[in-house]
Amino acid sequence: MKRISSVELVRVSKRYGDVVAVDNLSLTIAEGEFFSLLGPSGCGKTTTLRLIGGLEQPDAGDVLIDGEVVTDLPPYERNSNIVFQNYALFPHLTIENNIAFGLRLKSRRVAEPEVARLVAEALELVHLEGYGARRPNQLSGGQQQRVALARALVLRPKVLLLDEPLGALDRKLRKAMQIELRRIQHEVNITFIYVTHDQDEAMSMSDRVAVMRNGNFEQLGTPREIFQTPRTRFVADFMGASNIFSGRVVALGAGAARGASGRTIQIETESGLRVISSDGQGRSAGAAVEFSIRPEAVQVFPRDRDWIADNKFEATIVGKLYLGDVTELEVALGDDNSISSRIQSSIDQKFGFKEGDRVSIGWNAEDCNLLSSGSDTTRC
Amino acid sequence: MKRISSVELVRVSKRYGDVVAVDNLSLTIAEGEFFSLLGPSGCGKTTTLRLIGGLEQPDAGDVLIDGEVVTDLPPYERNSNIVFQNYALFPHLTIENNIAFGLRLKSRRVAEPEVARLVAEALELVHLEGYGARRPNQLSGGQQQRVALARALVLRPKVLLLDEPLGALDRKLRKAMQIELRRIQHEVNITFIYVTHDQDEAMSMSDRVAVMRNGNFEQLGTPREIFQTPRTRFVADFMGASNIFSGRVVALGAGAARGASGRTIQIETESGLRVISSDGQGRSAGAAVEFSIRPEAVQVFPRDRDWIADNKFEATIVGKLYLGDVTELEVALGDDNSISSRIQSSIDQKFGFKEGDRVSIGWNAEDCNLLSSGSDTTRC
Amino acid sequence: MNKASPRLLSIGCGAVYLFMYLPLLVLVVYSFTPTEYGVAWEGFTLKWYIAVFNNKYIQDALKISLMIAIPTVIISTAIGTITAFTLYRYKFLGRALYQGALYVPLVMPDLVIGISLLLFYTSISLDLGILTILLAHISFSIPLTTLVIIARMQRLDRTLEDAAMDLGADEWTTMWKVTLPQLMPGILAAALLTFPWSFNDFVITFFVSGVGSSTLPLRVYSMIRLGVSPMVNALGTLIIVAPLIIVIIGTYFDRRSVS
Amino acid sequence: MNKASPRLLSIGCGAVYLFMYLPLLVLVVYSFTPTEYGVAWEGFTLKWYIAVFNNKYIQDALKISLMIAIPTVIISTAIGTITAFTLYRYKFLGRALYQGALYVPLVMPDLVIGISLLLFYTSISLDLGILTILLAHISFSIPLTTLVIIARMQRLDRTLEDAAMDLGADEWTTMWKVTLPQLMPGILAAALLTFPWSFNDFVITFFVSGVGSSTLPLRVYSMIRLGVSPMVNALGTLIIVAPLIIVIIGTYFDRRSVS
Repeated sequence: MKRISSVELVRVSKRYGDVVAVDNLSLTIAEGEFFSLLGPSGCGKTTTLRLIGGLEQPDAGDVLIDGEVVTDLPPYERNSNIVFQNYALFPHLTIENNIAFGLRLKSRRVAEPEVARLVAEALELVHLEGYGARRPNQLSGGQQQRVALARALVLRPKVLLLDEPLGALDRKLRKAMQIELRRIQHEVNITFIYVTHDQDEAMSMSDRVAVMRNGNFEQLGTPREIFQTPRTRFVADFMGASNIFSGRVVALGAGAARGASGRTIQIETESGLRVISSDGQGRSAGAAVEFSIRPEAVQVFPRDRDWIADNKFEATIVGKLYLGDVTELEVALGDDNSISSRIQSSIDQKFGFKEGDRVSIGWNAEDCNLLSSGSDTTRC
Repeated sequence: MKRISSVELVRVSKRYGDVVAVDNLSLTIAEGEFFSLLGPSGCGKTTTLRLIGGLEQPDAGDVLIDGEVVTDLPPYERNSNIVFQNYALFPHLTIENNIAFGLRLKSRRVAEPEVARLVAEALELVHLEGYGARRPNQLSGGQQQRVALARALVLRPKVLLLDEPLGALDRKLRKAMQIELRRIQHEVNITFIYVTHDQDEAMSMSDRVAVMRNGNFEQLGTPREIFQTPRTRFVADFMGASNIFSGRVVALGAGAARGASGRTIQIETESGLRVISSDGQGRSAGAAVEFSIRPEAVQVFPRDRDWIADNKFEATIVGKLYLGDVTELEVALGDDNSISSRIQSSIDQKFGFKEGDRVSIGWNAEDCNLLSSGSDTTRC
Repeated sequence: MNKASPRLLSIGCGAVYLFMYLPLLVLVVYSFTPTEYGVAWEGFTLKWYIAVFNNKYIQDALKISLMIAIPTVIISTAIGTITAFTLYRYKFLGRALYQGALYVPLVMPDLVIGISLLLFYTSISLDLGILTILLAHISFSIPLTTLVIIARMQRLDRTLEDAAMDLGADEWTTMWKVTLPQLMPGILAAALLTFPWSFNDFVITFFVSGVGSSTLPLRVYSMIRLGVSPMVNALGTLIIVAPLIIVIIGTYFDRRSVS
Repeated sequence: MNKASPRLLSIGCGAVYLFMYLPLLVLVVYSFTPTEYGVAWEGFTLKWYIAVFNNKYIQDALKISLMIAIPTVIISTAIGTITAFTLYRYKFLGRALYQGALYVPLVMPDLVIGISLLLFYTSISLDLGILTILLAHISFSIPLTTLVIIARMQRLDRTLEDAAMDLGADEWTTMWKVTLPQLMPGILAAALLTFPWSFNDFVITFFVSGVGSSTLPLRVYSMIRLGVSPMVNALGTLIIVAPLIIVIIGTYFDRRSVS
């Protein structure tokens, strides 16, 4: 079988002057996959997309689409299409002519009745029947977004590249478009590569997510892997696990952890907290260690209540944010440490927590997620 | 006692040409309250803020600050200060001189050593010690935001008006600033009036929230009241309770509802679903009725599982969004209805739900939130 | 400022406008007065306008002016478009210098430009006449057209070209189907600004024109040398009205290009 | 476009620049040649420059030019600032018309402006001289300064003024402490553009100047009437260099005002 992958990057690098935008990146994306490149601005995710689309040429390495090397092909000879962040609809053309733009080019030789049929089909796919005669500026942001999608999909590319396509939409519309994008991808069965800085967006739609930093991957995996077990401090922080501690392993196999897998270890943090963590295999006593705890894993109860957790501390509530279903508590542990906890609002209401309350907080050994020792050295 | 309220609006109206921005609005805000005006763009929230600050003059009605009528006073004679959405720092002045701007005006007659002391104090309040000599363009967005806050607070206004002050910040910083704003408000004990279109922001910080629409209030109450029991379709929709149904009361007191308060009623929706709702007092048989259900209240289980709920239906999963802690399922009920459910991701993982699965869904009578019959007629 | 200020300011503003436009108004008024050498109002007449329309010299001069202005507009707009495109799109050594150099002719005295052109044409033994006027006009119009089109280019959305190429259009197709249509309002504005620029020029044309190649401004000048007759006032009034119409059209296109 | 296109375009671009700037270069070169009436290069000399610097008439003319240009810059920039402020800040009937009217003098022939001013000054019996030149220059500079400052005003952040008033500053304090400092780059740019505008003017000055009030361009013109001497080339070269410096400074300030 000649075809092994939909898109492949082999040791691709791209510099702009002194800045390394993409740094020796390799990647294989399977056919029909919904793959997201996630990272803060400047991490190289958009450059990676443009390298695949041919709008940038790599300084080193190769780009393969559908098993063929396309590194030196211009964008108009590649079987990929981009949905741009600002939509990039042609303002001087109607919606119909925008969508027909690619079909009508001489290189494609599509007959005019066929063009009309394909355009109508594309408009139907994105639920914009009847909008063909309008101009882009007569459409709302969400509608323009869908036209951009239709314009790219009508050419039936092997791979669709989406550059933060929902960035300009408001929250409600963004949610609806996420469901819509999944539906369309299932319908057309094309590989989607999706660039975003929004972890919720990446998680909710993707089969796999690559978290990017400084032009390379910090972690690559399913949304669940990345959310539940971030491998580095950067990923943990970026995915919103705001509780990150540094410390040192002080004992191996110590403490009775509930439901813990692998070897438990005891850690003393820089501020003197003693914490039991599971999954400690391969860590040796005295070694420096970092771990993260998701706010959802941190439980909070009144001091007088009897309850069980591997790690329990006395603490003071210093901040409280009501978020609807859940309430976020900012809790001080001694002078230097503070930790975020997310509890169900019904629990918060039941106990009537308020700022200044002394409380008991805790989490289990399995909720400690140990991070790689050097957060920069991980490569996928 | 002369002083009854910090800010009071009495039947205030403001038009721009044909557009009514604020429509006969009355409002009383207590001293030291954190009050939010929440609504989509164009609902009149910013105009209301500018009317209080004196940057706009009402066409009718009166504005009172601290018990005194200030309707005709220009902004520079009012005891209120604004934190602008784009910060509005003076680019030609240093941070120090920006903060000292108000203090140094002749009308205030503050001696120079006192100015220096107050500026240093204000910088400390917002954690920007040592930044005084810089220019606004040398600071990050979050830092500029805090300078704007310091510049307003240094004048010790009776009321601080904040116009979407966190709108330009990224998500992580926004969360941190929400906690910071609450801290500062507790510290200075000034009335805060906060304008935003972000329901999370309004809910997390406010003592009370007013949801605005078309220049008047749609609902006014504590964050919890507005989130849990939206009174109108508009509020329910705006607060993200995406499941809204229309129907008709078919029976009174029917069905055994678990944990239900008040009288239960049975509703037949337009698409033929029969739903039991609590809190049905005052509704008569045959009356049209609308209700909302928060996605968190909708439970989903495999069909073969035995479980209890006041309202249970067979359904098909048509969409799934992984959001980290929670997973959102889009579920089809027959041909016309679809309903969103938010379940813990651990539950989703346990049952292995996927698109196309036939499932059993349900919710209790108390989770049906009955909306006012005419969604536009409610006035606070 | 107190309540009286806006009124004070608008009175001041009115005075400024009076100061700027009263002389033009006086010219227009005098063009309708019958007295030949007087400067006082002595009744209404259209005779100077009739004289203007019947004057063969003026007709010839108008023809020559148009024969120069129209090709100037076409050629310098075309060259300006290409120059702007080159300067804006390609990075090369000294590009900033090239772009800065465009401002030079705009702040140099016409007199020096006229002298240098005369000197140049003489030194390459080019006979003065309509050709030299045309060359001169094109040469001083190119900086204007280039700058106007560059200004428009800076507002161009580059991702539109990325999008076109991504959809399968090669570089030429992209330029014709996407870049040029976007640039059109700027090109039209440049053309509409160049027309009066060429049509009105007096000093430079004065130096590079030969015998029998008098443009309208040169003709007006020679009429004045024979004494300021109300016919000149009538001609002047007509010349005021023409660019007014062009300004209105030009502003319209420029507004459109902004929005 | 294929690989050869950028090279082709830059060659074309080079030709355009040669076409525009070669005449000026020729003028500069000839200013260093000793022959009086020839137009061929016959060795290097600075004698014409020495002659320029020793010529009392040129010195007097330069003094008069500066005596006119400097007050013109100051007065028209001040009036332009106030006019721009009034037009931009206050809504009144016909404001769009007022603003549009500013473009009119910019596309009207200098000749017509000159004639109308001459007619006007004569009709109010004003003696021609330095005063009439100054009034004329101010009157044709105001539209320029006003338009430049309005352009800057449009980029002004109105919430800065809201913020100042909210912090306790009344309208005047707000204007002095917030609005004017923001406007400064535009005001400076207007001043720097007005200077060559006034200094270089020939046609209008020609009409409204009296005996003994010759500006530098008028002096150059009378020197030419006596035959094109290389002294004119030297003077022309000097005049080319002066605005160059001003352009560079002006561009610098305009860049600053953008960023």
